Amino acid sequence: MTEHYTVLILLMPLFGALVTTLLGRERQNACWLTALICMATSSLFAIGNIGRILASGSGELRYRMGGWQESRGYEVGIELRVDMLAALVVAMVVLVGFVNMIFSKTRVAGEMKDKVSFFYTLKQLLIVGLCGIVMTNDAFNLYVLIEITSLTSYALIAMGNRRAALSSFNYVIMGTIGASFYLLGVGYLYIKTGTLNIDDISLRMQHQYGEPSLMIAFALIMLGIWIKMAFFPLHGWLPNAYSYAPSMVGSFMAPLMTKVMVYVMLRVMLWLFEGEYVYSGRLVWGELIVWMAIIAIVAGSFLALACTDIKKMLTYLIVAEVGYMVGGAWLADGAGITGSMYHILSDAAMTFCLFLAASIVILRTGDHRLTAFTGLFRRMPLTMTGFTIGALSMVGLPPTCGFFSKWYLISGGIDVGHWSYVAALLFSSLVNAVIFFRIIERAYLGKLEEVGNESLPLDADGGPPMTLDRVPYSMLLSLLIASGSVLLVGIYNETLVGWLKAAIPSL
Amino acid sequence: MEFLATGFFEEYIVPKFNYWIYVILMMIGLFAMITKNNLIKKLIGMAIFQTAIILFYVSIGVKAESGIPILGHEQHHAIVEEGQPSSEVIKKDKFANPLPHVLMLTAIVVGVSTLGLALAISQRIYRSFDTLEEDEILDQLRPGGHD
Amino acid sequence: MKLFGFIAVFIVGSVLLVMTMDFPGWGDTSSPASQGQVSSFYIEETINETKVPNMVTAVLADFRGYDTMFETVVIFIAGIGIIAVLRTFSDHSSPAPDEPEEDNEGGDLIIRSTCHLVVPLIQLFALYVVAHGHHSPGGGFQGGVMLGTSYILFALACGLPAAKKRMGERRAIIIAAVGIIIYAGWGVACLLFGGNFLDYSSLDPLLPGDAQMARSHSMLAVEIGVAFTVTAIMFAIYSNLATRGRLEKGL
Amino acid sequence: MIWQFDIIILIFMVVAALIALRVKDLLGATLVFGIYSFLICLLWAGMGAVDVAFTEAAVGAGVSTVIMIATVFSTARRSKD
Repeated sequence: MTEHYTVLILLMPLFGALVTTLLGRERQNACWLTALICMATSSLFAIGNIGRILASGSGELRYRMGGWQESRGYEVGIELRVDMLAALVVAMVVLVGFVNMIFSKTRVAGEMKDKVSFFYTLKQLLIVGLCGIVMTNDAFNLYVLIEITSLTSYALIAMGNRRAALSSFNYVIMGTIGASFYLLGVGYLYIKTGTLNIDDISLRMQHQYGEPSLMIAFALIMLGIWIKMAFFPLHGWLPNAYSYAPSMVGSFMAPLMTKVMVYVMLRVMLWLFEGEYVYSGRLVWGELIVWMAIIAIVAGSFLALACTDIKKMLTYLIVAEVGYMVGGAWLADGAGITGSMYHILSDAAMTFCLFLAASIVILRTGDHRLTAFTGLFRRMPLTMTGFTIGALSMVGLPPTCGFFSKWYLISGGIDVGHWSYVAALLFSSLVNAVIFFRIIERAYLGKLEEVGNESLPLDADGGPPMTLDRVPYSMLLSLLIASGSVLLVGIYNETLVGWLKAAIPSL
Repeated sequence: MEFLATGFFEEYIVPKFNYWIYVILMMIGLFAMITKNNLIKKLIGMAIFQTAIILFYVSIGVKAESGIPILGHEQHHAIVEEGQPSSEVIKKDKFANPLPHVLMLTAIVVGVSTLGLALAISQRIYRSFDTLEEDEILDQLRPGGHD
Repeated sequence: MKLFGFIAVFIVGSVLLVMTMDFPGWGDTSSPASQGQVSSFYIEETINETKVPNMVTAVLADFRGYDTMFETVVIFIAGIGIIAVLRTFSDHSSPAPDEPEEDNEGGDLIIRSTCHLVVPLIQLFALYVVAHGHHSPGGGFQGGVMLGTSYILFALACGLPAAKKRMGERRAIIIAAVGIIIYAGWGVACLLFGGNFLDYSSLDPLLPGDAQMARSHSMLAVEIGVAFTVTAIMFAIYSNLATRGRLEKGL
Repeated sequence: MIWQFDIIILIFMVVAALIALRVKDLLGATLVFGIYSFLICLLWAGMGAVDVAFTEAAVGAGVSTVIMIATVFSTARRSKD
């Protein structure tokens, strides 16, 4: 039975989604319970999978769909491949999904009204898509799953107000361009190698690395993935889409979508193409991309600094964090790549924590500007503690995970002597410190009377903002888990990095 | 006109013509997606963009002498009833490569799903803004506008 | 914007155009894609492994059945997403008494009679397409789209309320979910019989014929699942888009 | 496969795509887009991709066109570009 864990991780939310559909929109609590149970079992399978990888000698699990064995030296069916990195990212996805499910409980009915069951269905299918992306070993299957995640997120974002619908439309256009470029790149690889399995493609490509069409294929795939992960000049769709989305959706997609796409980028760079190919042409494009990452970090930080809207600010910070990871991956250095992988996990944890805290604050006060934080430490001490932990991690103070991931990235930069990248990371930490200490100071020292009862801004549909009388326990619990995970990922960083290092193919 | 007789077309144009057209169609679609102002026009561009990629994939699978990738009755009969080995009965150059076809069935489905969802979102936008022109929508969202 | 767009498109386009020179020619039998062992395996061994003459159906529903399951999920997401984005539920305000004039509204007599004549034939042909996908072009997806369009035709000719009596919203959603449950459930059944997910040959004890025939039969089963989902979702997409999500009188 | 036939369809396709994007009446644009889909479906049938052609005929030329027309009727018919 244990060998089927890999596929069961994915099947649980899939069936959960179907059952919630069948339950219908009247039985909201039953929908929530189904979703919660499915996510919980899925998380158990994901954790079990980590154990199985640790127990196995090869450090990876393979699962052949349809039982099709290798034939004539090629995989003829679709294969799943889970190594330590994939297992950790999958566990991250389903755990974030699970905790977010707890978070959604009380607010969904208010935000989604009649469409609660559709919301749960789409959300679980989004998790199916993300898990599938991480585990698949087939280049085309990856495309289908990317489209699953994209379609669900278009729909989920567009369920919000009218601005959300508009930003969702832009996301549709950008997302389709990205996915189509990816598909085109896979077509170029197929025309040159005649197979779609990632391992087989990589094996067959080795003796034709010099060919220009492979270079174009690589460039197209990278371009597609960068659009999807909102790498700096291509980030236009992200801030609006995530900040106007319903808060249940934004707090869930912001930690996961870009991180999973960074994982796909690492997968393409290190397993589909090999490090030897990607980094050999370093002088031509490797250097250039590290510089683009530096620009992304600096620009993301500045844009965040200029924001007065809390969610917008967080989304620009995501843009900067994507720059961290892309830069680390392109440094062509073991420490940089490890740092990039570890940063996927830690960034997911801290973004999740911050988004949950921000959503709670916005729901409680009905105000999405930074001034809403004034004097909040007295009114909402627990929420603000969670927010502070996330903020400290963003700034990079020990023992939070943000410190360690930044540490690995910086040591990667030092190893190859890329001082400007190091400087950009330090600069971004500084900006984060300014941003967050400004908020925390206001929350700790600010007096509520100073803002007084000036009128709250209307929400984008022109109606009065929704407020809660008190924060529900389910939200506090999920924030507690999220901020705990920020600390846990930080404290166990050596174990995690040790596992991740074993997964990296030698450069 | 004598170059026509010497197989100029067969030699230089035909082998690559499909690929040229796919690039041209793709760029038409991409240009429309980036620059068109009307949301529906953008979506038509998107559909053209996707079909261009499908055209590219299907062109990969073609072989000069190939027919459709379905076994004929005689071949089916020879293999299943008479038990002849399939590798002798089937001449693989006579069949188009089935794999790109399968992939493109999936891609077409994904394309229509995206189109349907995008149309729904544009109707939702029309409901709130009463227009489908991007510049007019942005005008309404400006701080000075009636937001 | 126009200029920027043109420059970007021009650069990408010219790079791609130049790169086509690197491709094997169109119809070249010696290209890696055509000569590759994967493609040869599909062409030569499909009939031995699955007893299905139509290679596309076999590859779609068996070798790459996992992809096809997600393709069905994509369709499902589109349907659910459109309802989630566009639908406005107003059942509290108007109780909507049963309208007696069921088939009377919507268009004139000739159109309605022709429609009543044609729709059954379309549906019959659609079922043939679903069932005969093993031997001829077609399969669950194409058949499902045709079934869905037969409902759309009916809605166009006789009005949406009449079509909704045949395929209500709730019913459409349930049918769509059931389709995927058939597909994924078939895969889980394979798990229970000791094979991998979607390994149809492990259902051998359950189905008539040998392991290869079990694959062939299972393909029909999953194609039927696909057809369920596609039929329902196609109609749901149309009915929502045509009425701006109100599901009242349509076009 | 007759290549003359092939090339003519391909050129028609480019023309149809351009017209679909130029026409200001969205209903007309949608219909021209339907023509484009039928042309590409014809092309694929010629290339031996019968299943793809069948799907494109049902989906691209059928359902896509219908849902686009449905949207055009529910929203605005004129476009500025």
